[in-house]
Amino acid sequence: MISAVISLGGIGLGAAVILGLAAKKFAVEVDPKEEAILEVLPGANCGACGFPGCGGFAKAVVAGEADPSACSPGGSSVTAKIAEIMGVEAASAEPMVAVVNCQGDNQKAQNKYKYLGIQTCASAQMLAGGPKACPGGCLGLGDCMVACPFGAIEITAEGLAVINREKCVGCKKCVSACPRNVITMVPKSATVSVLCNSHDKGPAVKKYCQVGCIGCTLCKKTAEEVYAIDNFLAHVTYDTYDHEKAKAGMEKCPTKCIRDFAEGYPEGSSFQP
Amino acid sequence: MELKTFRGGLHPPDNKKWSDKKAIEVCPLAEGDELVIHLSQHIGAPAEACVKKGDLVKKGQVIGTPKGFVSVPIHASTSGEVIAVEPRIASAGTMLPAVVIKADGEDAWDEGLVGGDPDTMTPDEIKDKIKDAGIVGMGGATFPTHVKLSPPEDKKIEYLILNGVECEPYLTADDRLMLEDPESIVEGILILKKVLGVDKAIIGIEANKPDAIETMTNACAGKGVEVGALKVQYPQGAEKQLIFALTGREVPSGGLPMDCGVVVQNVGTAAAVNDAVRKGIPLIERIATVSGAAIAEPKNLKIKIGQPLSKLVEFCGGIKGDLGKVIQGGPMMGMAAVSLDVPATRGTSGVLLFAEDQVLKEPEGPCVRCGNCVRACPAFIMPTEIATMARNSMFDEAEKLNAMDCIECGCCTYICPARIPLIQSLRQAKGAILAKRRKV
Amino acid sequence: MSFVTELKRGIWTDNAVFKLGLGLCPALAVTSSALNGVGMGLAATFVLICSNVAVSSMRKIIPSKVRIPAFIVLIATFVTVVDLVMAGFLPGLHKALGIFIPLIVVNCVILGRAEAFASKNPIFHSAIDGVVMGLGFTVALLVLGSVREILGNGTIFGAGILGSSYIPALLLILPPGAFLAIGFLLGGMNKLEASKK
Amino acid sequence: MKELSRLALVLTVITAGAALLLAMVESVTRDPIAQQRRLVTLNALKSVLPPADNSPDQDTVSLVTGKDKKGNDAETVFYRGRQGEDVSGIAFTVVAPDGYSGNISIMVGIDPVGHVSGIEVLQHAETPGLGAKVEESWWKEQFKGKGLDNADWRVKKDGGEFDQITAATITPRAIVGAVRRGLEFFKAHKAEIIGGA
Amino acid sequence: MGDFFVIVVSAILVNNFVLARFLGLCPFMGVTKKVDTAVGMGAAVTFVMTVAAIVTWVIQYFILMPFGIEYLQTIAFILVIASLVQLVEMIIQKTSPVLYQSLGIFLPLITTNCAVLGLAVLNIQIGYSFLESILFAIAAALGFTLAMVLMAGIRERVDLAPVPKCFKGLPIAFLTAGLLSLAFMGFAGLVKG
Amino acid sequence: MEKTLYLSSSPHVHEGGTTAQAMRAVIIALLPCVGVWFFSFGLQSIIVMLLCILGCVGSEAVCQKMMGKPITIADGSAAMTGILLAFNIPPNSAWWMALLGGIVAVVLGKQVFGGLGYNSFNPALIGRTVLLISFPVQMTTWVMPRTHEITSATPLSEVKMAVGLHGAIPDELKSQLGSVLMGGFGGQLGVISGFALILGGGYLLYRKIITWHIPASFIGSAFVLGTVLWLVDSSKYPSPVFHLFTGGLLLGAFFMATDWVTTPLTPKGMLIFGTGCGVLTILIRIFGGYPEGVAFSILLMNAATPIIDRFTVPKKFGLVPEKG
Ligand SMILES: Cc1cc2nc3c(=O)[nH]c(=O)nc-3n(C[C@H](O)[C@H](O)[C@H](O)COP(=O)(O)O)c2cc1C
Ligand SMILES: Cc1cc2nc3c(=O)[nH]c(=O)nc-3n(C[C@H](O)[C@H](O)[C@H](O)COP(=O)(O)O)c2cc1C
Ligand SMILES: Cc1cc2nc3c(=O)[nH]c(=O)nc-3n(C[C@H](O)[C@H](O)[C@H](O)COP(=O)(O)O)c2cc1C
Ligand SMILES: Cc1cc2nc3c(=O)[nH]c(=O)nc-3n(C[C@H](O)[C@H](O)[C@H](O)CO)c2cc1C
Ligand code: SF4
Ligand code: SF4
Ligand code: SF4
Ligand code: SF4
Ligand code: FES
Repeated sequence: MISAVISLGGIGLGAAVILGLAAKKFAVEVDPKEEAILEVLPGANCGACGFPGCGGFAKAVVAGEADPSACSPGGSSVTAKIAEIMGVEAASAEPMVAVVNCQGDNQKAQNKYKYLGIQTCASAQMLAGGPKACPGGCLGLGDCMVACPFGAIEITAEGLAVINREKCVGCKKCVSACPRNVITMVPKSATVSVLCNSHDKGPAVKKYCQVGCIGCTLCKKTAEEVYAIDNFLAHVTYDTYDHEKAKAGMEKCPTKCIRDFAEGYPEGSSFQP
Repeated sequence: MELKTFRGGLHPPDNKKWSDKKAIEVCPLAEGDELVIHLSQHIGAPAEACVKKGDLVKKGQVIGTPKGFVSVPIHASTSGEVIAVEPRIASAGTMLPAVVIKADGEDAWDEGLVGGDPDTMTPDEIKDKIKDAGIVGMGGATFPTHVKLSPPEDKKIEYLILNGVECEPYLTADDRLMLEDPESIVEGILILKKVLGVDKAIIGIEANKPDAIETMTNACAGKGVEVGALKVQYPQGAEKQLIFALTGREVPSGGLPMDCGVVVQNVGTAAAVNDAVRKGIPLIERIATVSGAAIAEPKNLKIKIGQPLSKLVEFCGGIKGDLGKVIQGGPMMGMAAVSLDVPATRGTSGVLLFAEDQVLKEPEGPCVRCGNCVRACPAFIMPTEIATMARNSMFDEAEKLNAMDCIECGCCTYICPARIPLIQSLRQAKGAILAKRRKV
Repeated sequence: MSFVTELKRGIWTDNAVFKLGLGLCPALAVTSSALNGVGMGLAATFVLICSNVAVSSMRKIIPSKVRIPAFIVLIATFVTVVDLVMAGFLPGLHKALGIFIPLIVVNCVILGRAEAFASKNPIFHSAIDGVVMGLGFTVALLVLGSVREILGNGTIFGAGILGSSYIPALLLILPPGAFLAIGFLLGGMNKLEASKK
Repeated sequence: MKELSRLALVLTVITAGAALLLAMVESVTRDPIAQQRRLVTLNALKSVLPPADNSPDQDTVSLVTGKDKKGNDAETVFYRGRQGEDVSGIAFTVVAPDGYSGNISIMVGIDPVGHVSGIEVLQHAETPGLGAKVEESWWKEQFKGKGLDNADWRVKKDGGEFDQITAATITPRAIVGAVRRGLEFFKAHKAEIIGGA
Repeated sequence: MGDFFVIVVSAILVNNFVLARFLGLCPFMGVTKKVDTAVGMGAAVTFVMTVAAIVTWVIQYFILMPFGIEYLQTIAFILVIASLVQLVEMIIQKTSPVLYQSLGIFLPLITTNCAVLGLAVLNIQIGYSFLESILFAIAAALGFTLAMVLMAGIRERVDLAPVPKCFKGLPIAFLTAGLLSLAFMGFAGLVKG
Repeated sequence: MEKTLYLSSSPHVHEGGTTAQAMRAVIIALLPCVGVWFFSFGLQSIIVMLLCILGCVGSEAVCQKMMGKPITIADGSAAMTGILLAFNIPPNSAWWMALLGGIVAVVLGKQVFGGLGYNSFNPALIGRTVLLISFPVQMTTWVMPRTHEITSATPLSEVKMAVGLHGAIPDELKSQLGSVLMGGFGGQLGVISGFALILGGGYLLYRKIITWHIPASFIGSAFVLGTVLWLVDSSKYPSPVFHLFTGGLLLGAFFMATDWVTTPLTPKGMLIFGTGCGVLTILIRIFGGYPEGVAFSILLMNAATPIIDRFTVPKKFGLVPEKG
């Protein structure tokens, strides 16, 4: 019994001394954030996150290369703590959602050619600027849907992307995925939007789309505080948003390209307000 | 005799018989015809319009001035009135700045155009003439020729190679030019040789054009220009492959022909250089093949830059049957056009009208890793792997797999049993990589 | 914190093997029979509870530089206890589990819980955590062991149930079978969960 | 320095404490484990030997039976079962080196005439469901009463009289061969084994 | 010589640590998403296993056996291995950042990898001599590396494949490992070991 | 209004082949073998084959339906997996084994990885190997060709057993081995099937569906290694010709090691792949626990394929070595 205690104690003592000395001698500067994250991680060094050990993961998180929720042993509580350390997104005052500024699905808008090739918006866009006759309209091949990590986007049977305002968390992934820049971020509470993205003049728009903005300025004339026209395209000025006024302007629109999402999603969508 | 060639590539049916016996005809221009002349018909900076609406211009008059060294002037293809200077639909399907001329039907030359005697001119004077005439490569890339002719001091050029390969199926424009006007080509070659100071010049021609080989051999006799017969193998005409086949030299990856002492010019370019230097004629016309199953009568035409494709089609008897696709250039590398309203440009080597049933509509399947694309690729890269990376936005990996070396010849896509548009992914990858490089 | 919700967490939502992919070596190595699975599961549960309690009670005095060695020593101690006791009183099981008993030491579940939970929580909570996580581990091993034993040997806990006309698929009790069984189990669970939603 | 000594102290105390605890557990389990080990041998002896009234594991003789891989002599322990003074049976372990995977060790019991009174497979790594079937008693039974004089020591497939196991002939072949070699050694050294003290 | 050959072939192919013995599965599942990482991990494992085999062999035969305290094997081994790994990591991190990037970052993962402890225990259980232990360690680590690299190669492809949703991630990794293990069964019986 | 045109990226012409056409061609190439199979083992063997095909095609359809993907059983790849699987299991297999094999092949070997083109291992061989390991007794019980007598003595297992027993191939067996070429053993068709396989392989080469690299390096390396061993000790190791015409070597070399999906992309990679297969086959046959090594060797090389592909990326055009 004595020998057991002495031997093992000896090994322990040796280990502690060597480690302690080594830690001093070989001390390395570490990013304090990294250290802090390492502190909250389970330290199981299991590799479940796909990084070489907790240290590797912590480094990757700080460098922004890792998804903070990738540590499975830690579970959600650890994720929350990491988020805290990283100071991720101090919740903004007004939650934003993404909107596809287009209603021109295959029924309502013309195509200038029939596209054959890789079925992604980015690929189609490479060929003569995409099959849609409208230079800004949604191509409906769903790059945004693939990009959305929260499954908030659907493509209707007639080829139009629609974003669910409840599921969307405002991460903007779709905005950068869309090659046509037809998705914009708007305050979630402002439910009225102009769903058109064509700066072409009225007659041109009329030729290729039944629901495009023709720049007639009726909305602006009705509710000057809420609408602005920029290069033949109307848009809502969200910093001065007023729901009633916006609705009033919307009523006046001859092509029905303004929509209140509180009343319903574009035609063909399965989403309910 | 073992014909020279390169490694990789393939041999699609050439379909040249529709037009290879047809002599070049001039596509007519009537009074009142509108010519849409784009200001960017070459690689490099677009020219700047120097005329305005209402101006009267003469044939050959400069209507766009070059901006920068890698740029060329643009000339009026006929005489008439400028009726608009505005964006018009271009062959790529997008709107680009253009000068629109309404022909007066007289087709009167600008008097100021004068030629010279290349024997008495210095190389720099010749180059100025070439630049002023707006000469760009006629092989498809429309790269300003005077730039190619000005290699940096430290690059010693040993060979001038003339590209008379015309490996694209259907196209017979270069073939006809070599048969009908060999003298201009040879004279042009001699001018180019003088400018570059080289004494070796080779014309590369595929073995499926025996007449052209014979004609050119006769025309070159005693002029210090060789003719090299080449195996019928697509893309024999791609410059890196052509250089390898004729000289055994490899252009370094990411480099230019001059990095291995070679300059490559299309035979049509040589003829245009001759006209420009000796007669002062700018590049306002070119030869193009109109062919395909949906055209009534395939022909080789001399066209004016700016003529809408519909005019060419009309002159060839119009559309036959059910038109499905219009291609500018050859079927392997050419671009599909959105409509017949787009104008011909300096790069229009052919217009192909494909019938509805010639359009490839087979849906793409998953890659079955047959390796056909890898074996066919003349750039020795792995198209399927790069395409997979590109589809998953892994562009760094694509770059490591040498995506930038793709010459966009289309062999991989032509041979893929799964019908994957590999080349589309490759272009996407190249675009993304270039964008990233520019940012860095 | 109700025990039932905790239990659900340990067995289903945060199951060490199925959900977190931890402690895989024993989970696959010893589950060629249901009995071995349960034996290993209980042994690990015991160690887990003890080590959670021990780590939790010493969490304030252990300096971070020797945190890992110290925890490992604690765990190893309990593992050795299990090893000795099992050798003394359950020789059959001891033989079947073989080298994987000492290897409980490095079972990521145990060290993981020690680090992630016990070193930050009071003793009682840590003990509960040990119980539920251990039970989850045991259940996982039991399921895996049963599937493999039934299909691969035609028996469950040694008793023949599929009848003599059943020709057991040996593959299931051989190494590849372990991987395939857990792969399909996980796939099935995911499918189940997805269809529930 | 202060931190270092704290580290050292904590870790030393923990390890020493662990050692102490384990030493105590070990002292408790030491006897049961030894007992179990002995029981394993005893049980095996009991099942292979004819009835005996002594403790065969205390009546042994060791003989050099071969060389180990380093060239040193390797000894085998021969256990003797007695009824009264007479040796009623001899048991010893033979090793079959040519199993399907690794060595198989078998305890063989022999009556004084040189006929097998029973065999027991002590250790093997054969495939469960295949080679491992040699542990089943129907297979072991067939050795009873067989000796060099009255049996053809080959499996049936090779022309002998021992049942093989379908699709796993290698294992039975190895065991039959090993037992035969044991019998041969016994025959050659019978006097020393039975007589020696 | 023959024995050595048997040890090597057995440890690399027939009784592959991961695919047949189920040792070191956590890193096998965790760190085989990219071939490069797998190679790095393999190199680190090889190093640690070799050193661990040496140290634990010495401890077993010069401390535990003489004092008759073999029952402390587990605890002594793991303590030594854990400290060793931590020590090596610190040294590499300080002295050679390059090596640390390619190898050192994998070290913490190895502490809690049962392959290393398993190896040490197996060495004693089988009764290998000092040299044999080292050889076994190297061979086992090479087998581990081989399995990891093959697995990573396949997983890089599988990651880009349209795997059914419910099999994405861990399940398909297991199935891949199962098929790999199935293929390795072909080596069964190649040597007895 | 003018007609809307089609637009696509170049090229606008295609060689004409499709994946389904290629699969059909492979099935055609297999027909002579199917004929020999039927001639030798009778109707039963064809029923087993149909069950394999049913298992494969049926489970492919079910999987695709469950995943909501388009059903592509018409492309013939699942049917081919079924045919090849049938050649890999005893022609007198129980109905459930044939069916199960087909299901395992397609579900585990292919569909869980995403279907055609995404599997890393040869599905038919996954089916065979899973069956072999699960049911070794049934899977090693073959019938004699033509007489349909039940036997477990395939030439390879016969040799393996004899060597295991006597340390050498006994003379009487050796003289019998001559009849291997005539197909005188259980489960073995001899040169007739060899001929049919070479015919089929030749057709695939002619149609350019496969290239010569894998079959040549596979057969070549097996032959060379077989010869070396035979020259070292012909009493223990059978002749290389024996190796070529027994077991699944030719079938494997022409039809299974050439599966596009699971083998390397580049010619260089294919040579490595084939050589690996040949060497492993002989090693497993002679030194391993299984009498037959073709299936395992191909699966093992399948596993190595991504790594081979990685290290045989072609040298891009224009990489001229810098002078000086
Ligand atoms: C950005 C750029 C710069 C070039 N610079 C030169 C040059 O300095 N000298 C030269 O001879 N060619 C130059 N070229 C032309 C190429 O050699 C080549 O002829 C042209 O890209 C067309 O080739 P292709 O039709 O095979 O693509 C350049 C091309 C590009 C795109
Ligand atoms: C795949 C491919 C095929 C080509 N085929 C031809 C051809 O047949 N004839 C030709 O003149 N240029 C062809 N080119 C263009 C040449 O590479 C090169 O740009 C041209 O010969 C340079 O001459 P230029 O500047 O006078 O046009 C091809 C390019 C590529 C990439
Ligand atoms: C996974 C697997 C494990 C095996 N294990 C054993 C075994 O434990 N014992 C054995 O004798 N043969 C084993 N074999 C060998 C084969 O079954 C071999 O065919 C057999 O030993 C010889 O065939 P036979 O018994 O029909 O003569 C195994 C085979 C497989 C597929
Ligand atoms: C030349 C060739 C060989 C093939 N060989 C096999 C084979 O051995 N096993 C198999 O299941 N499928 C085979 N297939 C069919 C198909 O490629 C295979 O099922 C894919 O692996 C499924 O993704 C083959 C296909 C071709 C074109
Ligand atoms: S990608 Fe982000 S911003 Fe776009 S819809 Fe999805 S959650 Fe909203
Ligand atoms: S919104 Fe943009 S990305 Fe989404 S389908 Fe439309 S074009 Fe494509
Ligand atoms: S040719 Fe097509 S199917 Fe074949 S490997 Fe290339 S991409 Fe894949
Ligand atoms: S990858 Fe590029 S260079 Fe290679 S075959 Fe395809 S298009 Fe041609
Ligand atoms: S349990 Fe073995 S490495 Fe995690």
